Amino acid sequence: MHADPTGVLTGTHFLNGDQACCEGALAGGARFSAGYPITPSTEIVERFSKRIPTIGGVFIQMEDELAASIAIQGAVWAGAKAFTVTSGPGFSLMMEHIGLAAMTETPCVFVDVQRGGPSTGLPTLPAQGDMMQARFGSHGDYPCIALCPSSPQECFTLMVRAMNLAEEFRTPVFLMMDEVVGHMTERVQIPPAETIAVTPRKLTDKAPGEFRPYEDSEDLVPPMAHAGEGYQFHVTGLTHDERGYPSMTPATQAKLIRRLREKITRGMDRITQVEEDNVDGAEVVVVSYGITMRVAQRAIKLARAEGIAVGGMRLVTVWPFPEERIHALAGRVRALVIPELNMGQVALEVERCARGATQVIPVPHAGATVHDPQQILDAIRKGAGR
Amino acid sequence: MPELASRREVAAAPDAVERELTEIRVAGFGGQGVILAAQILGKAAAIFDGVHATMTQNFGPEARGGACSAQLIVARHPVLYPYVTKADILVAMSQEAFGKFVPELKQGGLLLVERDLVRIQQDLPERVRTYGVPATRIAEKLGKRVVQNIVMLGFFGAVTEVVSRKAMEQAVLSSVPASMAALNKDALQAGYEVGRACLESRLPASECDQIPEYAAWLD
Amino acid sequence: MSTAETPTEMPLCEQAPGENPICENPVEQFLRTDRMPHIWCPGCGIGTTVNCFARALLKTGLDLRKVVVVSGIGCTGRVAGYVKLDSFHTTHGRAIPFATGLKLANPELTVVVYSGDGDLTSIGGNHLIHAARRNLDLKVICVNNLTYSMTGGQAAATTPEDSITTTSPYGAFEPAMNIPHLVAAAGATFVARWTTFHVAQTMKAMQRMLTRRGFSFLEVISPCPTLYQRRNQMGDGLDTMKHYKEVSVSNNNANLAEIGMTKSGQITVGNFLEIERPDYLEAMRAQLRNRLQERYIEVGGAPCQN
Amino acid sequence: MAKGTVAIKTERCKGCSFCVEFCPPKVLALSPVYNAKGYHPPQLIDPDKCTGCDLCGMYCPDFAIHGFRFPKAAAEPAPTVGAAA
Repeated sequence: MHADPTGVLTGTHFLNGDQACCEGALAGGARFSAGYPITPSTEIVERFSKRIPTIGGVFIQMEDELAASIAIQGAVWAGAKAFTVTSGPGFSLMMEHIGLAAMTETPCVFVDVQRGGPSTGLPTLPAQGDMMQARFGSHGDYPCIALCPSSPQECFTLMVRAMNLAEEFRTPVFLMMDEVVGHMTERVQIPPAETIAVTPRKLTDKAPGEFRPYEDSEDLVPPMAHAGEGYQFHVTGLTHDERGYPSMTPATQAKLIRRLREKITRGMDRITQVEEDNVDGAEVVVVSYGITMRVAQRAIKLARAEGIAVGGMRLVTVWPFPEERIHALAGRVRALVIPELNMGQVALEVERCARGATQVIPVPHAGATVHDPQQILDAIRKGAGR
Repeated sequence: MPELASRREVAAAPDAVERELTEIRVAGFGGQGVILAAQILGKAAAIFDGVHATMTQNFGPEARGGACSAQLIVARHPVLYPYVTKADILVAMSQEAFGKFVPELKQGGLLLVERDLVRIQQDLPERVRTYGVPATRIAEKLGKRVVQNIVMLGFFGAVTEVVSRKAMEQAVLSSVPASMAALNKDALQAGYEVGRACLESRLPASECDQIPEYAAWLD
Repeated sequence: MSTAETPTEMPLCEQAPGENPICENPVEQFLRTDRMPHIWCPGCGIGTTVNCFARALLKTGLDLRKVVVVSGIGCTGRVAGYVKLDSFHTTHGRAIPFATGLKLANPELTVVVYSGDGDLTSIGGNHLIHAARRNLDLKVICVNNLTYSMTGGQAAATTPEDSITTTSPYGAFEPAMNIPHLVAAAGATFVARWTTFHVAQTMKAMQRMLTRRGFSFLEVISPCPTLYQRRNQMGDGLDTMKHYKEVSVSNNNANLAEIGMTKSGQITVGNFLEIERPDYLEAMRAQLRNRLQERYIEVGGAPCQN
Repeated sequence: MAKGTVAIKTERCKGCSFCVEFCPPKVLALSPVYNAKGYHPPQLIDPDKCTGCDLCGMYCPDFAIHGFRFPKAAAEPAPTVGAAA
């Protein structure tokens, strides 16, 4: 299925990441968004609120992020594709509903334009400190999918992809932007609608009465139904059986939680997106994501000019973590260098996956700006033993 | 396509590997249209000239009163590092912006100022060339003070080679409401004319007042 | 069947009610009977309100495929799980914003929010206020048992002064929230309060809410014999029902500022308020059509699907 | 002559007595027998007086009882039901 041309602003534009993200949402089929203003994410819904009435859909500004993050889920069950956007403190407030979406298998997208924290932190300045919050922020054990764009162009393409992955796996998907990417303006090419693939919602073809909302299916992603169609189904955040009824037994919990995890694990090949640059034969590989990988590329060039064989690996999907790729890489290099705008979050994952096979050198940064490429260069030199 | 960075010497390592880019800072105070100017400039480069441009703006309380600025990197290749490290060009629309950003201007760089609002009271980095334009005055004479940023863009277009004239015009017209097209076109034209006259006269900025095309706007 | 057959009629129903259609309780069709008996305690009033709700639905003749129930968390939050309608048991306090998304994405739906006092007025208080302000077309039924029951009977925003609860062991001293007054002030266009004793009035109020448009709010005062009445030596569920009968005063014109609940004083009940003003969707459509003219694509009956 | 009667799902009953207490003609009483959960469900003690008004059904929190009228009687004007405050 391809995108509905009504929502696709085909052409070449000069947009910031936030604006491009909004266009991605529209191209991906989003016709509902609920939001609460917070810097630096606000431009996404500002644009959506302007665009959506002429496309056919609804934007509502809610009273807080808790409301926004669950209103979109109501809209999903009513038949719309929906997303919300936020930043730092708002992301914290949305955590409970990320768990609800995971538990009820509600396809929706959460965009977090990361800013410096903790707390109010740096409203207008960048960080990548929410990576672990995206992964583990809501209580309970659930998997998630998180994508990290590093340009406005990618804010568009990855937002479309996020909307699609949400539908394919019936799970909340995160677009983990950062303030730099969100506020950076660049050329964004939006292709014609017919070339943009859009994943339709997986709906049941069963008759009311035969429909079991959470039944096992081959890919572990049960087809859903929308309210108002006569299925009279029940959805609950409680642990539930195949009928969707609360069933708080060890067996039901084990079955449900395992399936939620397994559906993502099984889909790893379709979810994982990693970009490699001269990784073969590299002594050192820089592993990073988002804006930091762009900055790191400058350091990589500088290191190559010094004769160091450096490769780069950009994690476009950070969650689920490309565990095997990192593990395989770790066995072939002298060091992995992990710059990120936090004190070492994804570096922990890299370290875990390297399983001691190589040296892991984090390049932490507290945020408020991006790395000085020199810091990354120094780490590369260290990894190469220079 | 104009030759980028043609005016500049190749900077010293470590950033020599990426020298095919131009780093521009546009700064002023809130209400001068500084961000829009940078946006239009970036659009001219990225959309109409087909090179790469990355624009970032400084947000926050300072954007509502004091110094407000935008950064633009124009390059032949995709821009990696999004911020100005050493500005090739500083466009200063206010005294405060000038004071704040002149230290990041590189040696041999280009300084464009709002002639009536910026007084160059401090030492500039070596070999910096300065050009001034009475952008606000010209805009007022054209009828609306708000087009001061467009006048500055015209001036910028004339004294630098970052974007083509055609791209600049397309970028301006695609960024302003249709009802304001004529005024913006005039503002851009005026800026270009003053800039070209200034450049062709080969006079130092402080003596540009003597040029008839320039002086015409000052009385 | 004739009256002459009466003597055989009743035992038949008692033994096998399913075999004779006339013996079928009319509310059965609204219930997920495969989940019965429900979890509510003996003498709890929540089931009584559901009974009224089912009968109200029956009387309205609404297409049940288009009626959705959304609940939050708590004892009343379990209502969503027992009604045989599209039903959503969401998070604590957030039934209203979930319902907001449902309603706006598919305006054809009749969206009922059915939850408790703790859920709707405390943790979800902000959403209650804003949905009322927006005059969003939601039918909100708040069963108020004056305490947090599901968690074991703690003090709530609605607990009357001097009441003993597990977190006010020496008696509550915060004034109880006057919910009808709050929602009326916030902009609700229908506000009523009844008790579980007033089954016919409760049912009628529900019927009215289901058939009108705009933010409609019904508070039903209900016993929690296990946790509230017992700790306050107020007897069991039946005693509480008798108490309601005794102390309730029906006054549709009551001054809402003066109807706050006390531990054993008068309970003012009534259909306090019904006014007309454009609901959220009407206001949204009018505004957008006015500004955008023919460029506006109205979100109508059909869900905003892609 | 009874105008109606009640049907009881005894296993759903939790013995709250609402039906007994608020039955207008007072035709119900709790039965001495226990259901599986140990509650005393109601029984019809005065069937002739039952009007089938279903007030018991409306009060019942457990959907365990409901009243109904016999078809012939249903054609007659229904008595006013409901509890007044």
